[in-house]
Amino acid sequence: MKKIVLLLAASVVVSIALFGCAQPAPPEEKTPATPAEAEKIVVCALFDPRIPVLKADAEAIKMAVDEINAQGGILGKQVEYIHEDTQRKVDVAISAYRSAVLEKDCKIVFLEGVSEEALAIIEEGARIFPTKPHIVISSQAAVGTTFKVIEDYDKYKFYFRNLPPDPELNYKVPKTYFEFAKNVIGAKKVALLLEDAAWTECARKGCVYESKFGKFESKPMREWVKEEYGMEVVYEANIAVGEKNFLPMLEEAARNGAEYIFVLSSWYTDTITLSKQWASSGAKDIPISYFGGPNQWAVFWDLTGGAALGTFTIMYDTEDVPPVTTKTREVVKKLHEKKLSVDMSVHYYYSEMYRVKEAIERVGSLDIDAIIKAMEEMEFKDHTALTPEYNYFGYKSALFHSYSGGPVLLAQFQCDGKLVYITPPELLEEAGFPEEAISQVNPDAYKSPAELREMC
Amino acid sequence: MLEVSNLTKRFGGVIAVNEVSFEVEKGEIIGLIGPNGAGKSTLVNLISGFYLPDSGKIRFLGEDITKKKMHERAKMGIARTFQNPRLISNMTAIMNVMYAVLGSERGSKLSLVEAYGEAAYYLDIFDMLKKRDVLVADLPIYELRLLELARALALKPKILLIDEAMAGLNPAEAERVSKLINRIREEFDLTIIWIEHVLKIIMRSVERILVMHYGKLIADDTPEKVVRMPEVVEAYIGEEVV
Amino acid sequence: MLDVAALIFSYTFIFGSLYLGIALGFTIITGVLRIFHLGYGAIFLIAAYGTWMFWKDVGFGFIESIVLSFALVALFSFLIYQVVIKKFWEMEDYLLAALIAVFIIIEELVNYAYPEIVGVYLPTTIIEGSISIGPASIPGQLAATSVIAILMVICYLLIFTKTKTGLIMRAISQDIFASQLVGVNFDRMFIVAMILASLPPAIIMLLIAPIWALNPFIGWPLFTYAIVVSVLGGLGNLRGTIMASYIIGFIHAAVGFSLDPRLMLLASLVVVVAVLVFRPEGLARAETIW
Amino acid sequence: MSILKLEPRRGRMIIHAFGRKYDWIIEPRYWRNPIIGVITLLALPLLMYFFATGVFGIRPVALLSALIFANILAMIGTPLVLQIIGTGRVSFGPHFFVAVGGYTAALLSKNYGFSPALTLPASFFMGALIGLGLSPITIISRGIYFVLITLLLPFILWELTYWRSDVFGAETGIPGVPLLIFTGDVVLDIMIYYYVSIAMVLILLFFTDRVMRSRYGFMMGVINEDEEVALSYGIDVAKIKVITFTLTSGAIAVAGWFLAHYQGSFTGPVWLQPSFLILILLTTTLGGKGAVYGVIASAYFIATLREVTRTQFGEMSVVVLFIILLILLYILPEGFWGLYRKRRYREYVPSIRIRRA
Repeated sequence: MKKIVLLLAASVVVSIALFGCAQPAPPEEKTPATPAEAEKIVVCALFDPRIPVLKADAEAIKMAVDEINAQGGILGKQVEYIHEDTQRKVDVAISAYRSAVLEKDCKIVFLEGVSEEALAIIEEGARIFPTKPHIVISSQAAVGTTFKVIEDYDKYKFYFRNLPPDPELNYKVPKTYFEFAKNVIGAKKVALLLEDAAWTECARKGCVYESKFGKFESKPMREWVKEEYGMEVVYEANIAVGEKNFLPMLEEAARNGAEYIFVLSSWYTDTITLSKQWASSGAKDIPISYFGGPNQWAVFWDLTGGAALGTFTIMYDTEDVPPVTTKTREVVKKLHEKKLSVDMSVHYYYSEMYRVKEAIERVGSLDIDAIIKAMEEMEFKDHTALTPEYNYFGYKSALFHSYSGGPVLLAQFQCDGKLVYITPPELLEEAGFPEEAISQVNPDAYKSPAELREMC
Repeated sequence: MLEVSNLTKRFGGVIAVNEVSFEVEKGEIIGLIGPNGAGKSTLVNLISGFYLPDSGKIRFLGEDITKKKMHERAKMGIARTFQNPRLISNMTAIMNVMYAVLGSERGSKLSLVEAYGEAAYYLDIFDMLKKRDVLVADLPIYELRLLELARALALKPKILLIDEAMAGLNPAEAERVSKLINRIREEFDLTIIWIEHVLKIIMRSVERILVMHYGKLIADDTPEKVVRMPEVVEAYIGEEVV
Repeated sequence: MLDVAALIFSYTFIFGSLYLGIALGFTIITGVLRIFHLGYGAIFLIAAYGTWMFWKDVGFGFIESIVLSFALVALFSFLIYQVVIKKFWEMEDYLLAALIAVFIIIEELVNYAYPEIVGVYLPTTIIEGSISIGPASIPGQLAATSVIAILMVICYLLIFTKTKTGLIMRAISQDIFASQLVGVNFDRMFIVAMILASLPPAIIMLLIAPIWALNPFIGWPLFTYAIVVSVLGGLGNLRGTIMASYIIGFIHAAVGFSLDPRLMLLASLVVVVAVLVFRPEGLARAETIW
Repeated sequence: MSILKLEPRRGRMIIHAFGRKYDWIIEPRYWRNPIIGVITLLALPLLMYFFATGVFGIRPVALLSALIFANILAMIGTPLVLQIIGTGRVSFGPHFFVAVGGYTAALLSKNYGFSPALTLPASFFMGALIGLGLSPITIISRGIYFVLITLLLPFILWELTYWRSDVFGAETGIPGVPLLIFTGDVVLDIMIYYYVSIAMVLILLFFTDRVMRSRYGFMMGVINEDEEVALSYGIDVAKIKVITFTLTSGAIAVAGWFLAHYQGSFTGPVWLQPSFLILILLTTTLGGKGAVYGVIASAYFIATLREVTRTQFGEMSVVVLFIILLILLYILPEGFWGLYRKRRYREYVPSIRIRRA
């Protein structure tokens, strides 16, 4: 048997040597060619097109790229858009990502916001970055990745996020809902249904993070809701990922006398089922509100067969959405023409492409380090879903390479699925939303689910 | 050598084996007969350890084996054949003997090659060596019976439980099998308990006969005496009527 | 305290009947054919999206569409039997792999034709709003579903105990070899069983459409319920399935209302595995259909 | 005196080499020629690198990454086949042990600073320990029930990873696992990973092959065919089952170890999904009845096919992949191994079976 082992070892060594000789050739051929040719800037989008929201994200990026090319590209260079299917599998995503950066010469990689993938890609990116500098932008939400950039900036500085991550997402964004619940609904007792996933940890348990830049602390939602809004949390439950059975939570919320139900959801939580069950449960008269998920689409009304009547949610998917910037409505319209639904992440990905464009133009070259610096320092005013005041902090902040959170546009499904924007205008004013947007929200248009059921 | 005392086994409400006791001396060849459903196969299954008895004791070579597991009993030298030949049909003839060689007490020290050699020896005894590479699925029933015996012998048993060696054979084949059984008994110094439904041959081949009826042992004597016992005759008449 | 008890009691009934309805077809297939139908989840998809297709894309009336979708489901079951099950009858590893491949292909095709964004919805509501039972309230549609699930079980029991076909199926489920001797036409029996078994999931799917989301990936979670229930009950035994459905229903109701809804599925999985360790053949301990 | 002398006999080959004698039974067992197999395996990526890339629009790095995944599938499939044969039960929970190994490696290196060299035995032992704990079910539960218990195990662990997200990190998993290889040149890294993974597969294959050809392998075959016959002929079925299940569970857990140190993080929910199980299942099934060599062929085939369909068929890629695999199930009744092995009736190939009772 020794002989076989020996032979094995020998062939491995020989093959490594052979392969080692053969392998490095292709990248070397390309590397010197890049600056000389320098005709295209390659943008890669790693999205699974089978999932409507991810398909819309990718299409939004493509749309932005097309627009930029129509306007003459970036620095006079055309932008090439490459779509890679990840099949939402980590191993596939990694191989697609490697291929995109190492072989297709991607400078900017957009990645779908599936946490499992983002996490693996970040680790992989840290390996690739020294060889092939590039930027990765993803809407992944968990706090873990933020802290990677904070803790080890040099290693992970290529990673950007295009939305306010946890804990901002778990605190500053939901505040809009509780402001509304307190002032408009007048709720004193609330029920919290929190998705049980890593990105909601700060909301469920509270969290403390120590970094070299200082300590960050976030109280659990039930505590800050009481302290800041004086509302008592009478029922709190965690929603298991993939849960289809919401009746115990809804009935318990009703039994405990909740006057308002807040659901911290993402695509992991089936808010369609939740709405359908809510509408025929004992909790149907309690106002219920959602965060992320299919409820951010106008088509949510059809998906629930009208059971969404009276629910409210973050909403940027109608052509009469209050214009955060001049482009907001235009983007929604164009994407609707392509039969896509526009949730917040679609806006984020679309705008990020323009932000990258602006950063490259500031730098004047494709020097990735300089572009990263520019993206950190610049203030980008053209976001279609975030106000100009949302900006990047310097890298000493706990929110590095991510947006900070703030008020969002809430809308309620009323008769026949008509969406009414109900965010209190004071909040938008404080956050610096443009006058035109503020004038188009009206909390008084809110009606309780029972009222709506009478009316429609 | 083998001592069975008050053995009882129930399946649901049916008592398959009811308070059966008997002893087997070394070197004996015993026939076990009885009508269908008399509990013969159950008794074999109890001795070989396939079932555990509800009550009663089994002693083998002076040792209480009532609670012993099937493979331990096999290693001690209790071999059996099956009523419907139960061989591994995906394997060749010789492989079916090989695992019995490996499972025997000395088998734990044998390599596969040595086991192969021994298996060939046992096949040869039954004149099956030329068929060693034939898949069991392709063998006729007569050769399956032989193969079962070869496999049982490969375990180097002290006692051999034969559960119907004649079923499905024509008279000439049955005769040959019966001769072979007597031959191996002498050659390997075996003790044999032989269950049979066909009475003619067994009467000639064995020295002592146990008769079971409805789970009970109703007779234990020489063949000549047994056939004259009224209980036995009655039991078999009942059988024939059915 | 009393209201919690009322809730647990009524939801044990509601959930139990629902799971019974979901698992009924699966149990019949396992009981009669003695195979593990990994493609069962596809039936839910075909029922829901078939109805939508005939209704919206082909342009039939809603009721006609439902009838046509049932025909489609029956056709699917027939084809699965003829093309997959018959072919791999003796090779169970191939059978399982092929069935699961069919399931995935159908899931992906449905997703390609009707991604979630299409907004598929079936107006199959029988009872709107909720019904109050003392301090507890239950969705009317679920109450209707429960009653229909129980009626279906009764129907199937009558089939298995009163009709000739049913008796033959029971015989097959008891001993496939013995019934072979009696000269049963297996193919025909198995096809009938496959088609009979495909109706309950189709009916349940349409009934729960108003209270569950319809998306192309709904097959898995429903199939998971079917597996958990029939494993606990003892595969292919209706008595066991009935017992197991209500046990799982009780676990979900009790854990959901008095402990933590987060742990509903975990609790039932742990109970199932624990029971299987002590009763490896499930609650019924019998491999017959009834 | 010659160093190597071959002495063909009927049914076996006696090899005199280095003054020692080896016998290979050709007779009832498998066709074998490990050296040719190994060389094919090592040369395959090179061949594909030069000929296949570009043909289907695959780039070398993407292909290499896919082949690393093929090796991971093979790392799971090889011991799984051994487990199926040795226990006579088809397990639907191999990915459970992958996750056990991955979490062990990730948690130990993150919380206690273990190096990959230390987490390797730890993962193996953890997998083996849990395998040992679960091994009674290989004895008490039969047929489909065993399939179903093992199918439920990953679901339970999946639920646990979300429930105790403070420990397991739910969907974000456990980051910061030290990398196995880090040279600074990422392409070189990928290549070394490829050869490390293939070395692991070959080591596993070597052990599996030895076991399958030993007396134990033969007895495992008997158990796989008919447990009662095995018992009545003196084979200690329970012992062999427990040992097989324990050791193979440990071996499967090593695949999890590799995943954790290859990706620098371990995210259980990714690997505990049924979709991963389906790939493993198809790998072993298409590999051919119980043939460990076939598993490697099918792992390579499936991983490459997945990459080809992904780049060629867009949104329909998964449908096309599974249709091709389904067709293969029809036209290859004995899997890839059946194409290759000599079609001689006297060969014994253990067949994987799920018994109905």
